[in-house]
Amino acid sequence: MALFVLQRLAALVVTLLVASLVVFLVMEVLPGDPAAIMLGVNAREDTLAALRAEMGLDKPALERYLIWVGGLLTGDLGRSYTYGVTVWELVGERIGLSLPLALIAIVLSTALAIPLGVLAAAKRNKAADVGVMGFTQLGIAIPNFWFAMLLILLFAVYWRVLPAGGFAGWDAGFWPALQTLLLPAVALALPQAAILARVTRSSVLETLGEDYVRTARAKGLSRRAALWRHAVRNALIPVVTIMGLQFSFLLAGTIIIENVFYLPGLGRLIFQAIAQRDLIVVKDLVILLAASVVVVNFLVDLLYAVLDPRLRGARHGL
Amino acid sequence: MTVTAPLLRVEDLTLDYTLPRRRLFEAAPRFRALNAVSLQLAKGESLAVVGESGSGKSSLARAVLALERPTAGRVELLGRDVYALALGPLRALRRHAQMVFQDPYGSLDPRRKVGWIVAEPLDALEQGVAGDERRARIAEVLESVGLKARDAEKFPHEFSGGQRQRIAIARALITHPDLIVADEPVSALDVSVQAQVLNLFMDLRERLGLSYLFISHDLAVVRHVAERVAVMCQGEIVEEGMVEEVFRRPQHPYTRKLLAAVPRIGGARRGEPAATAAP
Amino acid sequence: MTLLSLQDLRVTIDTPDGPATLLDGVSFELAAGQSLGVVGESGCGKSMTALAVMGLLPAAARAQGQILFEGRDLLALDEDALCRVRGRRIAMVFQEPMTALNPVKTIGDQVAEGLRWHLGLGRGAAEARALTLLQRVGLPAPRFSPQLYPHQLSGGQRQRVVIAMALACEPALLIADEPTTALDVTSQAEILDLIAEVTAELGMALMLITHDLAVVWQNTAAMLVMYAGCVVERGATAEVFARMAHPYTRGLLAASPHGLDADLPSGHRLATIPGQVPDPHQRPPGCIFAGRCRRAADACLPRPPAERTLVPGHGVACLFPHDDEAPA
Amino acid sequence: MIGLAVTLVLVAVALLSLVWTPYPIAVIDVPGKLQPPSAEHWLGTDQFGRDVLSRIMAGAVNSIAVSLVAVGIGAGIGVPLGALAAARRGLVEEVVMRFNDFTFAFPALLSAVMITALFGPGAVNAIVAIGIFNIPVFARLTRGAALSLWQRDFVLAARVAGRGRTRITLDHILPNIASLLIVQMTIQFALAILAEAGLSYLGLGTQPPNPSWGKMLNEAQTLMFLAPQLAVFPGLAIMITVLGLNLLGDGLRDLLDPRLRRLR
Repeated sequence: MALFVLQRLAALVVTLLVASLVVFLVMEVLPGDPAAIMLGVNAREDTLAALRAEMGLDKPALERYLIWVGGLLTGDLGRSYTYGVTVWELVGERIGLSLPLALIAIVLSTALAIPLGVLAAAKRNKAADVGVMGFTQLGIAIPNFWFAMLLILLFAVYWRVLPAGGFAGWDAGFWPALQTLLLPAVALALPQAAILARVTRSSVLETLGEDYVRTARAKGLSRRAALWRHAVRNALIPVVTIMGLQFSFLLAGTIIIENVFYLPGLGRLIFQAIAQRDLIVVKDLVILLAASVVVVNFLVDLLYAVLDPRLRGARHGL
Repeated sequence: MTVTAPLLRVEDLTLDYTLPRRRLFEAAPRFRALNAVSLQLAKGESLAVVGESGSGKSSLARAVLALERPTAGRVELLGRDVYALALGPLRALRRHAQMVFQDPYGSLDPRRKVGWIVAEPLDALEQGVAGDERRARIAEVLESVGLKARDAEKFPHEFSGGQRQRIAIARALITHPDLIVADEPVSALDVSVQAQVLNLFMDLRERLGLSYLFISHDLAVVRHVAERVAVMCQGEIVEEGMVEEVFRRPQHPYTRKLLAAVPRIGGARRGEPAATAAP
Repeated sequence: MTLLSLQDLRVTIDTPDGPATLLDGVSFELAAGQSLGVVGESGCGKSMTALAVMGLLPAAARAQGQILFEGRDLLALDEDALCRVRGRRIAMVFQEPMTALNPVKTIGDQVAEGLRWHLGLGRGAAEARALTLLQRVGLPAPRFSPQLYPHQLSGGQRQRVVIAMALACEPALLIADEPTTALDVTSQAEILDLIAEVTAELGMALMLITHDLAVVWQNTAAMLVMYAGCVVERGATAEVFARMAHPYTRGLLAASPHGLDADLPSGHRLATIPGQVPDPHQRPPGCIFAGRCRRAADACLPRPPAERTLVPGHGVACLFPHDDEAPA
Repeated sequence: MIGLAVTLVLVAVALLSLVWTPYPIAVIDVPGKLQPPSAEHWLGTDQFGRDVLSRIMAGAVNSIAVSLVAVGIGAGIGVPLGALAAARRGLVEEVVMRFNDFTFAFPALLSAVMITALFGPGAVNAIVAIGIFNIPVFARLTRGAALSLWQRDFVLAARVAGRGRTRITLDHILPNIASLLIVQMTIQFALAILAEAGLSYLGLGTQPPNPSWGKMLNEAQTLMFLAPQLAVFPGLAIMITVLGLNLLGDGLRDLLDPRLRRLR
């Protein structure tokens, strides 16, 4: 087991390093003179020079890269030009919104998708199955930002039950803050739930066809017992990997949804940073988000080994 | 090729597989599939290799056909060291040795017509042959295994297990090889179909003077296709000799254990005292 | 009392190209503690018969006729009642040990599961019982701890675990569907020994399904020969092997390579059975084997031949059975 | 095959719009703005009085073009990479897989963000961003399917016949995974359309004046209270397109590879 973890950890570190290298190249080296891009072409020479000095552009690329990565590790991400505040503070404020939003979305989509997927597989080609497949077909086809707009139209415009956007902030009390996150979370969760339900269904269908489920039935277990005790447990293994992959889709979704609902989260921050050409913030956020995707996939790999003893590297056969 | 050299000579062949590492600092465990195996096969002569799964008989088949480079030892085909040859000369040598596999449903490419499949060795090893001559060669081998020339236009899924195995044999025959390595060619077939394919192997041997390296876990089958047998256990040949000799007076304890375990019609029976032996 | 009695069992299955008949009137009896061999080539319906008895036919299959077990018709039972019979009174061992066990559960759990399901044993009692069962099938702790996972065992060892699972509730009937086909000949011998021991010890009836005539000869008291969904010959194993009345049975014996008996002339060709098994969608009206039988005559074509009894206990479904001694 | 029908209609509309649209897509007619659906303007007009139906038709071209090229990039680079990784085990495979993990870390949106920051927004950015993210999907799929094929006997037979690795990949491996790839392409195509719509919604994709469904939705959002119907039609267009493609993918899967049908 230790070997398995170490191998995965090595892969993680390599991937992170390469990712940071690429981000640094794209964001600092390729554009030639980041300062010019940030201030626009007609900026006065002295302000340009001051910015360059502040960003340390005069040092050789490698040195800047090492400083930057050092900063990443110690949390010193440099100062945003437009906001005049360190990037770390910027992120600190906004993570309080994006993270819970993502978590609610994950919980919602998993809680909805896995039971639906299992139900559809158990009742293959019957009403329940056709219904679930129809729902998932739609769920995948509807773009989440359009779905969000429809939700706003329905809940905020007609029924005026939920706020159309904006974020009350956690200090305004738990429930009101949660309320503002409800619609966005549902909009985020729908496509993920649809994909997850389909994957769960086909995975459970596959395991239902396996010999050991027939063995369980031959042992006298009822159809339901064989499904839950044997089929579903094995079916979850591929489903977990898909959930790992879905996190990166969820990330992209968050950026869009935060803009639809005008929520001041990481997504909106990155979007505004582009508009203001604040390369420092964009660079740091991109690497942070990319790193989170890689780390989540690393955790999913570990969960994979926990679920499937064959990967646990238990003692070799007798 | 020197006339005197045997068709196939294998000297001290050793093959190790490296398994994924268990512990970080421990070297990767190595599994010795073949341990200093030596055997010889003259032209026209056939040798059967029997043994249980994991005895290394399939690894031997692959090593002999230059599919897996051994850790040590030599494989000589028609007097030439297979693993010392460059690609070109090795390709020329491949014409003389082809292979038949166990699973009739896995050994034919489902997306290709039978004609194309059977002609693949021809197209790869004898580039010059094309057009009518190629069609004639395909028809010839298909008929030689009891199929019809027009079957060349069909796809593998249109044939039964036994017929597919005939197609695989036709593919092995098309370059007129001297040696056919057959890895459990009849084990996946029903008894009645097995009989037909075994008879085909016997006919081909007599008609074309072929040599077989016939691999099987079923001792009863061996007798029909080869005059000599080698018994393998854990990567080593523990006994080798004429089939009658080995089956009637097995020397090695493992061979004796193997022969005793095979249920025989008319032999001892379980659950009953010495039954009235049927004729 | 006959433990199991099949009367005119018929199984048809709906396929994309129309209904196909898999079993066409299979009938036989099996007394308690007796061993019955069911032999035939692939597609003859031997496994389908076993699945019918277990009530595990595929969804698209429909069964008619009667399967009387301990006095009750299994075909008439509802799913819950069947669940109380499966594993409790009838157990089954399958062909493919590599996939028959759940890869993510320990062998101890899988053996104990039957006990806890049927007998309601607590976790501790079930685990203890599982330990003795594994011991009984030749997998003694500590070398084979119940905490092991299937991927850590060889084919033969996994088949022993499946047998231990089958013995858990000491059923009256053990159905073994080609239990040793996927194993090496030495493991096959050990597993067949084990099956013989446990069935004798627990007085269990055994239904051994195989394609290998020699395995039937060696391990069963009575036998059935099946071809394309019908029983073509039945009787005491010694009787059937002595006479081999049905042309298909005799053809099967002639085709089996018994090259171990060394006194074969060189170049000896195996007798083969011409043609192929008829398509289950278009079954010929008359004798199912007529198309491939050298002894077939016009009389064989209109109706399937009724079963005739040559000698008490030895029946054959053929109008012109061989009546001479079976060849060696 | 509803999927096929929907997709064909869509492509027809897109091609038609290159040549003809009910109203010129760029003409601004401010007094005629925000009309509800009517006889002349089937789907009404937007805030600049432009005919919504024409703009949706034109938007189809953009959507399909971007997605087609993006999936082309993904498959074009991904499939050979995957086949290479399966054929040449060892170091090459490890390098390809690490490259895959790395590209997976950048969802389409993130890479779009980076590119936009550099080269400014535009359709090309969207194509490149979505394309890059598709590469690992195809590479991973191809490698997995190819690996299992390399174990098959008929590939071994080809090696015994003296065929080289590349020749075997072309003769045996690719034809046998073609059906799997086609099905995956339709699904990736649908995902690309969704991604393009997202990007253009954020303004990172196709830039005005040429219309894109995403951008139309973005503009519609500000007028949600005045003219809610504006937000409905572009979204419907996206949904129908993606639905059509997914159904087409399922249909192809049944047609080409019955074995996969069981998993539907």
